[in-house]
Amino acid sequence: MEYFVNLLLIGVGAALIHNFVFYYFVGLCPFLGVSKRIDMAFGMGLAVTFVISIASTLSWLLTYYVLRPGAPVSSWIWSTLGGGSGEVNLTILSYLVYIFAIASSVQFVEMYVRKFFPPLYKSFGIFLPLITTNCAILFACLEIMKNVVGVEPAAMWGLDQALVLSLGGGVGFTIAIVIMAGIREELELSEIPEPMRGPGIVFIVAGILALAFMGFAGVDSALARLFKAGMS
Amino acid sequence: MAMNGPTATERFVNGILPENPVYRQLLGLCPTLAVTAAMKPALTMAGAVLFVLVCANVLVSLIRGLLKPHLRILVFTLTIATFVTIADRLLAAYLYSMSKALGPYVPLIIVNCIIISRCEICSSKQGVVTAIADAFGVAFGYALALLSIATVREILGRGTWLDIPVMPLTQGDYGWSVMILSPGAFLVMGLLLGLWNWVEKRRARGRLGASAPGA
Amino acid sequence: MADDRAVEEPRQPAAEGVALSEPPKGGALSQAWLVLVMATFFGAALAGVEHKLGPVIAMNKLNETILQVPSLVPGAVETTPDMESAHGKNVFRALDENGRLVGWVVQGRGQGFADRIEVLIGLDASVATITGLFVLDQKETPGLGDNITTRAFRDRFAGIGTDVTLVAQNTTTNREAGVIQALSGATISSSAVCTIVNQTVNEVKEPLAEAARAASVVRGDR
Amino acid sequence: MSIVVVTIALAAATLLILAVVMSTILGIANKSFHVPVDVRVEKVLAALPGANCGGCDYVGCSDYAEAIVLKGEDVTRCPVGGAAVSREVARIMGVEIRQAWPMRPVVHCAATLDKRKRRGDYEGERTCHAANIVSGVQGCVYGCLGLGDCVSVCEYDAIHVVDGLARVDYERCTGCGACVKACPRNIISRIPFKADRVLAVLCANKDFGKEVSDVCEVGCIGCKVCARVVSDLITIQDNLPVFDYGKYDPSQDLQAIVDKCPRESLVWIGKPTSRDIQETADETLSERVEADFKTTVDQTEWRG
Repeated sequence: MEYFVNLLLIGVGAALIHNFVFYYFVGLCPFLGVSKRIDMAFGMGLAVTFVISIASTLSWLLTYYVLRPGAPVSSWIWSTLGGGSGEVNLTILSYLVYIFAIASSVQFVEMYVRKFFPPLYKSFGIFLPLITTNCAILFACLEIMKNVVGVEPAAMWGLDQALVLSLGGGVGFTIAIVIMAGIREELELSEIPEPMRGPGIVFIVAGILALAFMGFAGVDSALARLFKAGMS
Repeated sequence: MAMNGPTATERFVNGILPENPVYRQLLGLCPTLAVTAAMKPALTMAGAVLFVLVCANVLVSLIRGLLKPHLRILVFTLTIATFVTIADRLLAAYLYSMSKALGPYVPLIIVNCIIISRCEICSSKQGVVTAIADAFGVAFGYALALLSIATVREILGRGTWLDIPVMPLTQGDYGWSVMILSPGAFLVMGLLLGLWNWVEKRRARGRLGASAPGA
Repeated sequence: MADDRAVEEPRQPAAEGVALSEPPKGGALSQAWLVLVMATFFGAALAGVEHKLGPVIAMNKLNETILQVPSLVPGAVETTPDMESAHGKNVFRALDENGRLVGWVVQGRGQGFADRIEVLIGLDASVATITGLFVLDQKETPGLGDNITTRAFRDRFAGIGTDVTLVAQNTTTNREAGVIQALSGATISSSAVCTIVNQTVNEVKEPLAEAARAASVVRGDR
Repeated sequence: MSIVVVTIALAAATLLILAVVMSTILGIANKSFHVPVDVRVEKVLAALPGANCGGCDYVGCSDYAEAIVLKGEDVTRCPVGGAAVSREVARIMGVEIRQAWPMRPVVHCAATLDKRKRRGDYEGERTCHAANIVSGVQGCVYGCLGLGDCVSVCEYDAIHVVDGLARVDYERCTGCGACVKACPRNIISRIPFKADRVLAVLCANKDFGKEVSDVCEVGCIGCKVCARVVSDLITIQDNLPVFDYGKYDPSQDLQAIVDKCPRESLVWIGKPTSRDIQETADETLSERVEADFKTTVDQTEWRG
């Protein structure tokens, strides 16, 4: 039970409280670029959620089994080669490996979907290449790395936590970009001072939305208390 | 295509204002907003971007003859990621507190479109000297944008500038906290962008007035 | 600017029949030789960088704690990391000028209002009282929650026994054992710190007290 | 063997293996998952940077490449690639770089006061907004009212009412769009000026031919002659020809349809040619037109 509460808190935290766009400012490029129409925004959100899940799964696997100090693969090679004291630490490669893994896997998925599921490709596959270099994806990988490398074994994240974080982050991104698209569709009809047109007003609106999202702060601790009370 | 492109000086000057990466091209916004709560992290970030931009531009410019068109982005990304890792480690080693304050935003330079766009536009086509000039110009333009936002946010949010108290009543409970928090970043960015556009328009009209006959 | 200028005689758009593309030919690997060479080179170079800078960074991380130890444990002048005494926790032994154990510094972490809070807790040698508190890392609301880093708040923890459970309350008068006066407007951040302290202290109390006894026994033998 | 050597070797090997595995998989996938597309799409895609930043307002480079080839989108939208990429794409597509196409307003009405029928006496406030609410000002409920709301909002003195009809001075106009917003009848729209002079439909009356000729001497009667001649460029919507300016090619000789038009709805607008200036030297616009515009108009100003 506590296990699920923990997962829930990670998910809610990533989706609402520490919303990727409004709290961490990651994924701003598509947030500004693809938020002109609600349907486009929704497709983008779905694609981000999908890619972020793939990327964090891959990066968790690579970090856990290859990169972190004392990871199974590297220590096996080290001991085969003669071994000795010390641990092989490949953490320094993590940024390179993540970006490599993200780019390649996304390209693969894109080609796959394009060949075998053309309708699906039309609706969300076209967003895939755009988000390979989206900071939200790399950011999720970095967050996961923060919770795998250099943490005591008890607190180390498993694949489940990594997945929940990325799903939460993706859902949060979708919420943010769809809200923004809805507002921008209305903005089209309103009188905006000349210099503020375009990105200017979008930033102002995003600021107000960020202010609103600050209201979610503390929801996780309240939820945690609620569940604890319910359990006892 | 036999074209030489802009000279080193032009590249340098263009990067700062006419093609300012943040205000003009709206590139690299994530770190721009995230690190500008105060001057010091903004300065550090600008320095890190300068380092990565110069190194990546030089290396790409050196190997530009070997690039295959369809693999060029992969090569750029590899190069950038490597230099970002080095920058990240250098910060952690010699400016530990700043490295902690910047957190994930240093590695996020990898996916910052500014650098990849400079590799694509300039250094994969032009020589090393031009590439360096370009890197400095764009990095200064970026720094200018970062510091302008950070100035507004730090002064309004904390009442200090580079940790020097500038606002009256900075003792005690001064603090327009929203300016330091994320909404402040969006609002200040939006308003500065508006200001930038307004000034641009004024200048454009000034030129127009001068050239229009007897208006 | 001249290059963007619209030329006077525009060409006719290519309107021939649509030709469809062929699958690409040639080995993917042989085309990617530059990528492979660069990947190898960069990998090696980065490992070299890490070899040079890694120790410095590790030192920085350690220093962050070690510099705080004298203010957290009265009488401490020297610090040694201790990874064995309480398994899985970052623990530091605080020693006085004679190398005698005068206290412990333990790293604790937990969820705050906004994000994770990391603290250093100073304990006396027998783990009977808290001697000090320092906030290593926090992202609480500026102006409200981030006041947990202030001296005034941290000092409220010093001198409290480890046998009571700490709670944060909005009182100024009530000085029951274990009641920490919460920061105004930041009750949750204050409670979070209390919870982290409670949890961490509970986890390390037994093993550290044990280790301290062992250390004094060794010292007694000498 | 020291741990340092092993770490360095392992780091290099890890990346190498990763690179080999990824490029092999992608290479195989690229062949077996190949979907045939227009070869020009692939060429354009190869020319684009592939940064997929979304700066072009399209969803990634491939979407933009498709838009260029299939929908005739502007080739200069890539902020990452800049002018060099635009040129390359333009070369592949065999089109002109259109970044410089300025958007300029067109008043979709060609009827001067004397060409309008059933005009009533309007004594109200002298603004189009007010007159637009009142019925019976003139027979045509689509056409220009000529009271100059657009004139008053123009900051560049580039639109004037001449003979009761708003006319744009394309030498002064910067394409800011203020007049487009000001017009209560929405008969001003902005079109891309691919040349100094472009052909435009100067009528906004959506009624059938009979009703149009009842209220106007020059308005379009929806006879579709123009659409029959250049069917790829003009479609008829609501009894009005509509240009697809995306396909508009300044080099195409369109004088034929202007000559065929039974009314005066297809009109060349823009900067006058020197021949026009000579021919119309003593007519309405003479005092405003100067023959040598190279000295008065610089490129930046013209672009807006």
